[in-house]
Amino acid sequence: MSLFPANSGPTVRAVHDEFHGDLLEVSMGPQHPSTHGVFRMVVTLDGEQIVKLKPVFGYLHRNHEKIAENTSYLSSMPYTDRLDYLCSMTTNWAYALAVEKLSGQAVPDRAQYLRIIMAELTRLVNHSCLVGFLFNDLGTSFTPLLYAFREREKILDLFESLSGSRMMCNYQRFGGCRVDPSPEWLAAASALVDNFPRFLDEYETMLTGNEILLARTQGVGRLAAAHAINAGITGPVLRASGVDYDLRKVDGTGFYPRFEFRVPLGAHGDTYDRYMMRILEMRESVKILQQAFKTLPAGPIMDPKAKLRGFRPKAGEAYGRLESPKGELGFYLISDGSPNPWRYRVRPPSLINLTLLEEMCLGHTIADAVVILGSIDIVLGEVDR
Amino acid sequence: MSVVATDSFLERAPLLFRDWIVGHFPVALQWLVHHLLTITAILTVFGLFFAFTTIAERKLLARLQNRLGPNRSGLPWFRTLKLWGLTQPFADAIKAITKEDIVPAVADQVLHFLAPVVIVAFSLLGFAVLPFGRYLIPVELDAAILYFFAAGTATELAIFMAGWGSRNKYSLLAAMRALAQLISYELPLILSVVPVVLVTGTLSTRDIALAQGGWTWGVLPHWHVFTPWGFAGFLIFLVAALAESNRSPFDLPEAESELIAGHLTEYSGFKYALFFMAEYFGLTALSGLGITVFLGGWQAPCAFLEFIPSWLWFMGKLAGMIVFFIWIRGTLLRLRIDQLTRLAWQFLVPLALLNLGNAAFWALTSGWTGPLALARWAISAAIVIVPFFLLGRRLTAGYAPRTYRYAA
Amino acid sequence: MSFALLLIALVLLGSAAAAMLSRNLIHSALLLTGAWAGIAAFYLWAGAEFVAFAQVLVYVGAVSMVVLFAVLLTRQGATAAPVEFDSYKRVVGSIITAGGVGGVLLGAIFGTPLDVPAAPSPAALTVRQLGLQLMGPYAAALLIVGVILTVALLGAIVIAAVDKPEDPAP
Amino acid sequence: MLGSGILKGLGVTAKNFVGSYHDPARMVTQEYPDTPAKLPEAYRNFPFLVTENATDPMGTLRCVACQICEKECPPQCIYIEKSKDKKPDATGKPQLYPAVFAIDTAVCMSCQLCVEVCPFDAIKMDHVFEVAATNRFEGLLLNREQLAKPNEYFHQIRPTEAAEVDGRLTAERQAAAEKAKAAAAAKAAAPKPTTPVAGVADPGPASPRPATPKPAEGGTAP
Amino acid sequence: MSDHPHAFLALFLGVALAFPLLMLAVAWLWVRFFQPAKPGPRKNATYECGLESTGDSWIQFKAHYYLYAILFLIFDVEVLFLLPFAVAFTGLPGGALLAMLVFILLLVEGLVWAWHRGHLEWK
Amino acid sequence: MENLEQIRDRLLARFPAAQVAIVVNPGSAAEHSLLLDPASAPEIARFLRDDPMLQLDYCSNVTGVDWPEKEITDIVKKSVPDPAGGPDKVVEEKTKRLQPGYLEAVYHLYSMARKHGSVILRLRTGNRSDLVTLPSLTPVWRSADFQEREIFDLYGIVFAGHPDLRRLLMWDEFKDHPMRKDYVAPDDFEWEPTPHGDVHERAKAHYPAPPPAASTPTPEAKP
Amino acid sequence: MSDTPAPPPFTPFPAAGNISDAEREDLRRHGILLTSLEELYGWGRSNSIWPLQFGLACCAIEMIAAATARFDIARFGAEIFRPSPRQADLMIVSGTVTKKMAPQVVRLWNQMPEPKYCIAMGACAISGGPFKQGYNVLKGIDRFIPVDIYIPGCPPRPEALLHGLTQLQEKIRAERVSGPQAARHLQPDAASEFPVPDYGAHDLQPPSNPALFTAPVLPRKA
Amino acid sequence: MSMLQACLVLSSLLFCVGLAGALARSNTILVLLGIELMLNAANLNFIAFWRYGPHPGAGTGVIFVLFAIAVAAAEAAVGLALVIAVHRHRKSVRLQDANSLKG
Ligand code: SF4
Ligand code: SF4
Ligand code: SF4
Repeated sequence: MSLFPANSGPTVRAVHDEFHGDLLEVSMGPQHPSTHGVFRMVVTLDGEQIVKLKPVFGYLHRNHEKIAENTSYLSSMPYTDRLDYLCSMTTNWAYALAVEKLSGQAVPDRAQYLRIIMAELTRLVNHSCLVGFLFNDLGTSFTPLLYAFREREKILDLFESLSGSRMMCNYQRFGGCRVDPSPEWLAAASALVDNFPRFLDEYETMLTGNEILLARTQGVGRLAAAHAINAGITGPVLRASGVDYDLRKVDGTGFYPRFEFRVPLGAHGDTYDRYMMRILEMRESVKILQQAFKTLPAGPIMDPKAKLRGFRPKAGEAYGRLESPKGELGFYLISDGSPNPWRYRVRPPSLINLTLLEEMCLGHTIADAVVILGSIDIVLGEVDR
Repeated sequence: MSVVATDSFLERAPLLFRDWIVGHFPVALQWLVHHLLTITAILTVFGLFFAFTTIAERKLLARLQNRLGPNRSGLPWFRTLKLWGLTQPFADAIKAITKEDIVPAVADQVLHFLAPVVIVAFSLLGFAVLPFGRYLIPVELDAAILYFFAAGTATELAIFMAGWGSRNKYSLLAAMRALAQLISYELPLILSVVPVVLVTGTLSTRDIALAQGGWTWGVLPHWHVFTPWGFAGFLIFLVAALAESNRSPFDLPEAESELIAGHLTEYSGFKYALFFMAEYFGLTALSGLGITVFLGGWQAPCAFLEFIPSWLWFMGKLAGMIVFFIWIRGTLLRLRIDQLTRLAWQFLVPLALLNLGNAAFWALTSGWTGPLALARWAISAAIVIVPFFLLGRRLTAGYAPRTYRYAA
Repeated sequence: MSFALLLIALVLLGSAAAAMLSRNLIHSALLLTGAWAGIAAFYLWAGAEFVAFAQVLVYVGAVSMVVLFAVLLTRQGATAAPVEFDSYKRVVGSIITAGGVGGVLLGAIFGTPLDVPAAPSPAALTVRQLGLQLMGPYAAALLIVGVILTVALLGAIVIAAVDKPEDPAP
Repeated sequence: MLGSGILKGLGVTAKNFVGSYHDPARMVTQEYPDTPAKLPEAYRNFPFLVTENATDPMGTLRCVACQICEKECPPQCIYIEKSKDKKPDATGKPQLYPAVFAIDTAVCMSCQLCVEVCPFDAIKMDHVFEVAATNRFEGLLLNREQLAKPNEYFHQIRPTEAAEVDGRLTAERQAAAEKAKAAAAAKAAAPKPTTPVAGVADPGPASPRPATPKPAEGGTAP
Repeated sequence: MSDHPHAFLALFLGVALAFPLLMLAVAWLWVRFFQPAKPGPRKNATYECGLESTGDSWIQFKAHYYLYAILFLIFDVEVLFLLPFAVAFTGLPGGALLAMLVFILLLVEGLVWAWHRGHLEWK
Repeated sequence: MENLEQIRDRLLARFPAAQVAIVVNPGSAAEHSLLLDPASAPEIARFLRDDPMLQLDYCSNVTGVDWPEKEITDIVKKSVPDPAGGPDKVVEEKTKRLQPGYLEAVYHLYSMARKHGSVILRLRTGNRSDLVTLPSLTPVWRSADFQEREIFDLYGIVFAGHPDLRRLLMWDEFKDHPMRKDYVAPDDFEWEPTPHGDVHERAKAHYPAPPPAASTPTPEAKP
Repeated sequence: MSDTPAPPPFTPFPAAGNISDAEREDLRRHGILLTSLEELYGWGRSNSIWPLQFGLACCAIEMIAAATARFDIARFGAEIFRPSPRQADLMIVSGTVTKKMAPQVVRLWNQMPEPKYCIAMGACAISGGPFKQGYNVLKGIDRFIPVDIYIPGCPPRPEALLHGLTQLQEKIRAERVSGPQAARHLQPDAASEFPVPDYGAHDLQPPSNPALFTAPVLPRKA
Repeated sequence: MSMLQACLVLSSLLFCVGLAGALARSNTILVLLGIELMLNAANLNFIAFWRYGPHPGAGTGVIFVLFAIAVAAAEAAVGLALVIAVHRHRKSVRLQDANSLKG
């Protein structure tokens, strides 16, 4: 019963154009429930509609790069945990990857597998948390977030019993991994991974078809592929716009080419696609993990030539990058042959993914801005470093 | 309030108790005492009900989220006694009442002060006409339903006063949202009740509750919700009631993730608690109306359960409604303001108007029996369902779950 | 009973006068809402239950909203500066005029011999009776009101919203 | 149909609600102060210093004040001053010992690097996490006495690692002893007992919260 | 007053107003006797996510809200006539029903028109 | 993908006025880079982005590097005629010279369309004090937006042509460029119980020398 | 020390659990009525601590985790994280306070109504933690606002936060309503708002609030 | 003074307040509100006469008031819409400025 389908469009627009009041400039953040930390957006509103949005950074700028340039390569490893504090395993790995590239170290097979296992577990943690936070921004009373954290706790338990810490694993080393998981650990992890799709199914039953979710996210915050590429956006946000670019496939990082998995792609580049990318990637991660547990080889986990202390790569530079859950996480290192890196730079996916935030939010309402920000998945430790 | 002798003692116990107390006063004052006692009873019962609603909400929400919820508050002097955390609201009350009160320097001091008072006062007023039991109705009005809605209108003003008076950007945005939301949903709320008025031919809550007495075969109560038009009306009523009391998924004015605490951003101490209280009072009163109008009021669901006093039935249904609202809150996400108003004007209002016609049809065909009764049911159901589908399709046009492709 | 009337009158006149005097338009509007509520109280006191609630519903609930929106949309609430009275002369003049009219009215009230019944007529007008009368003898008026309302709706929206020549009025 | 997604969602939450009463997988709350936290063996919070002997913690610290951990600690929260003299360690060999060993737990990032780099297995990660304090200056800077914990405690909290460490240490010591014996056999004229000497310098248990460090162990005044 | 049927409502309103005021009075007494209020320019500054609030929030608002208010007002009045009609429905003659139908349709036409023109859309 | 030499040659052929040099990376990663002169950098960047063979549409990483002035000791071997008339003596002559410092911006380019990379661009400023302007590549790759702002903030390179060049991380009133190697952090070591190195030196300023009578000047000393 | 009954001499962290029952007993020797009032007052407030919804960095995630199903801070009645400081009782400074953020934190603290409490959660909030060497990192939030409980750790486990919360509850319960020992917020001359530092050219102006923060004298070798 | 007279006095006082307001204030909204008040004052009379008047008709007064409310509401809607329209053109709500509005 489409009442007057033809009518809408220009006349209606013209009517509404008359209705501009004063513009209201509101600062959202740094203390705001939905800016995922101490991010700040200065939003100019016309009614509820956003006509301008300026992000303000630096409220969590804790000088990671400067500190790293003043300490040894090894000492920076625990700092990378705190970079993207939801995914310490992948930041560890990305850093180890860059250092290994710099020094030309080899990594034993088992360690390569373990790295992939940890990275994919981290992806599960990150994506489930992100989805939970996204729903918080959408106005649920924490329920999806708490379900997500319930699953996260299980994975964190694994991390903790392996590496000693829930969040700050400090697990990778240059040339391998720190601890070798016991068979019991592997069994527990494998069982958890096998159970994970059940959680995903329940989650999707609960939310994916929800009409309010569809209405709130579909068509909101569209991002065109060409713009996304030009703005350097990576990770699920980019793939939601339909660009096939996953470093696990493109670079073939580590042993990823040995695994069978697919890269989901969105078509609309809107918030819903970004949400679904996460869900689908989690399902693919589960597949990778299942393969990894089946084929995990025995062997050492550290390159025997690697040394812990007194590590001095020869002069040169290297850029190592990894498909972290948030996008391309890169480390750019310049060594001058001393124990400390001369230049230590993190290429933060979260920061660069925010480049087009304003363009994505313009014309939407303040409620959408919050959701769009949530769907980009930032973590302030990485944005501001 | 006439007392019929055939009823059980329990049914009349509150009245007898009140009359017994009233009897101790001089005749000239008896009317006053009579009224005051009623009012005190309402305030006490619903004050406590509010307190336990908050703890119930926190605990049930917690259970919904696989956790325990508040369970350690206990009592001040017996620290080992935890009492399952049931004393939590009183701890909150003590905290709130001793908390410093901050009024922003630039705020409109008068409005900022008046808003919580007004909102509590007017959210209480609705209780005056709710029939809590067969004989427990604070005041019988001929136009009780109209009174109920009229009493609720001032809450909109209070929210506006709070938002505007705070002179905070978030509060202001919230105030405008609140106004738009409340005026949009007031209409479907009233319109959803009109069919019942039409069928029962009265605006008196007592008569409406009475009209739902009786059972088919002793188990199927004649509640309005069990008719097609009544069911549709009840659904509209539920949605509109949620929106009118600013509950999730319609909690836009105090949308935490967007507007901090909305119009409450600048309220601290007990004034904040008053708003909180008003929200629950409003919700409870609306639930009470919903029960009266659609869920048979104080009527028992089956004939053999009638021995339970009617006011217990009412309170039980009230608790059930509250639990339902908590459940909703624990599950759903928030609408956006444009979707919110669209839902009201382009879905609920037309449906409610159609439902009015449906009820008229129902009232006109009350004589149909036998197979005709079935036809009556079918037609009435069709009048509800077909527009529901069509309007719903229109509302969700363009939104659908998607399938995704994978990179080669 | 007259005590109640006195109370109502005080509240009513007080808030109405304050509304007219207030320099803050938002306060004015809210005070006026109070006055309308006072009028409703008067109706209630007089036994016109339905009208009283109708007054609250329409005035407190809806007209006040329209007024508030109008105030906000015309930037009246926006300025911290209070709304100034125009000129002293004008105020005095208007008070004199109003006083004159009031005097005339009062004179008429007290001058007219009214056939006052000893007791008020029993207020036995139920909503049902009201409805029957409304739909019966006053059905034509009802329809006229319906037309007025519809026209007002269209008109108000057209006036407030439509301002473009290319947007034809229906 | 409009509403079906919402109903499904309500169904899931209802399932969780009901499940929270009978299904342990859906009621995951651990009532912390009543049931203590379950800590895995690998859990690390702050470091402690291993002593061989519970009765004389200060005399038998494994730490030889080599200051490697101090150098490697990323946030530099370890402060060590070497002793001027040497004390016999658990195996009786005279060793330097830390005259001052302080860890600022207000800074420590629990990274475990100090543990990894310590060549003497002298520093290990503790499980204690209930360390909230009301005074930052008094409560959180741990000195040598507060850090020292006996090997038995280490065995308690991380049995596997402790056993492995002990095994390694005994092997080393045996090797050392063998070597010493060989040396002794070669140089028959120099008999030297290698029995452990316990509690040489500082008898008496260390108080958990000494007002001032004992003069004997204090650093030297400049 | 005692015999007035609506005395209860007046009393109820009075008590309902007194109830929050009483609570606030208790809170005020606590402040008065135990806990000195400590206002200050920084504490009583407007909150804006931890920043200093700039610009006034009392601004002119977007006019679209007004259309909702008008719609609401008109339909509120409609409801006013709808209620007595609904109450009396069962006893009404056919002509009255027709009159009412016309009345409702008139207003529905307004709604449809507003819908058609896009005024029911929030923008 | 072409190798770096081919790219350079193509660039030089296409932009005769440009100066393009290859900077060799001696490390094991062997990621060599192209050093561009600032004047022609935007054109070259645009060419690299749009060239159908390269299609470097994705600028991943933009970073600054500080190279402070360095003392370089050149050792020149000279044969000096022996005044005594013997054979020429080879003398090592050490000349110290100051290599002027400069700031550098490094761009890591990839192609999403062709899935290859990386090509690394370097731009260098004239010195570290006044000639710190480089052309902004944000108009070419939007992803450089925040990153160039960050470099401006932390290194002080001014990117000409950047649409919105403000400090990114530090507050606007901040005067320094903290990632430069010669930056000295503000001195706030009032309470530094476990200081090391230069922190120790600076912390000392906040702590009085222990009174001579103090017998236990340890960090554990309680206040 | 939760899972292992370690012998008392080895218990470090002297400040943990600092309010003893004896002290509490001592506190109630002044009048039955006042005591009852105090008890009620303390009970009410200690069971209704609403934190400010405010996270700074990694520790904030553990703070959120403390509110999730496994740990469930709701059991203490403290799950109502209020986004507006006007309704909050407790500010959990969870994470690194940068100099850019410090004025905002102080402003938020100022805007909270009394009685208000502050927990510094994690190494960063206490002292700058691992990032204390950074130029933009504030070395402890107690330079600008008074901190009641310090919870070291990086990040502290959620249980550690719960432990800190119980410590805070104890502290609140022990507060007196009147007399010279009255709680801070009840004393008429105790400050309730603190100066907000300005952004300077090189550092915050002033870098700390001297009225609040005086580091103890720490004698050092010259 | 009989009840009826008291009511009538109240109503005329209210009328005067509205009139004074409408005349004294130059703000169009306030003028409209004053008129609104005067309308209400008239309604008071209807009710008063219905209740205490000499010829208590069967609900005529009440029904009249209902109609009056409806008309007043319509008036308010249109009037305020006009104010808004004028404001959009003249950026003013002063009555004098509205005088020049043509068409
Ligand atoms: S703990 Fe280990 S590394 Fe540190 S000083 Fe002692 S022996 Fe050396
Ligand atoms: S755990 Fe890390 S931060 Fe802590 S003392 Fe050891 S090395 Fe330092
Ligand atoms: S203390 Fe550690 S975990 Fe907490 S904010 Fe600081 S770095 Fe992150």
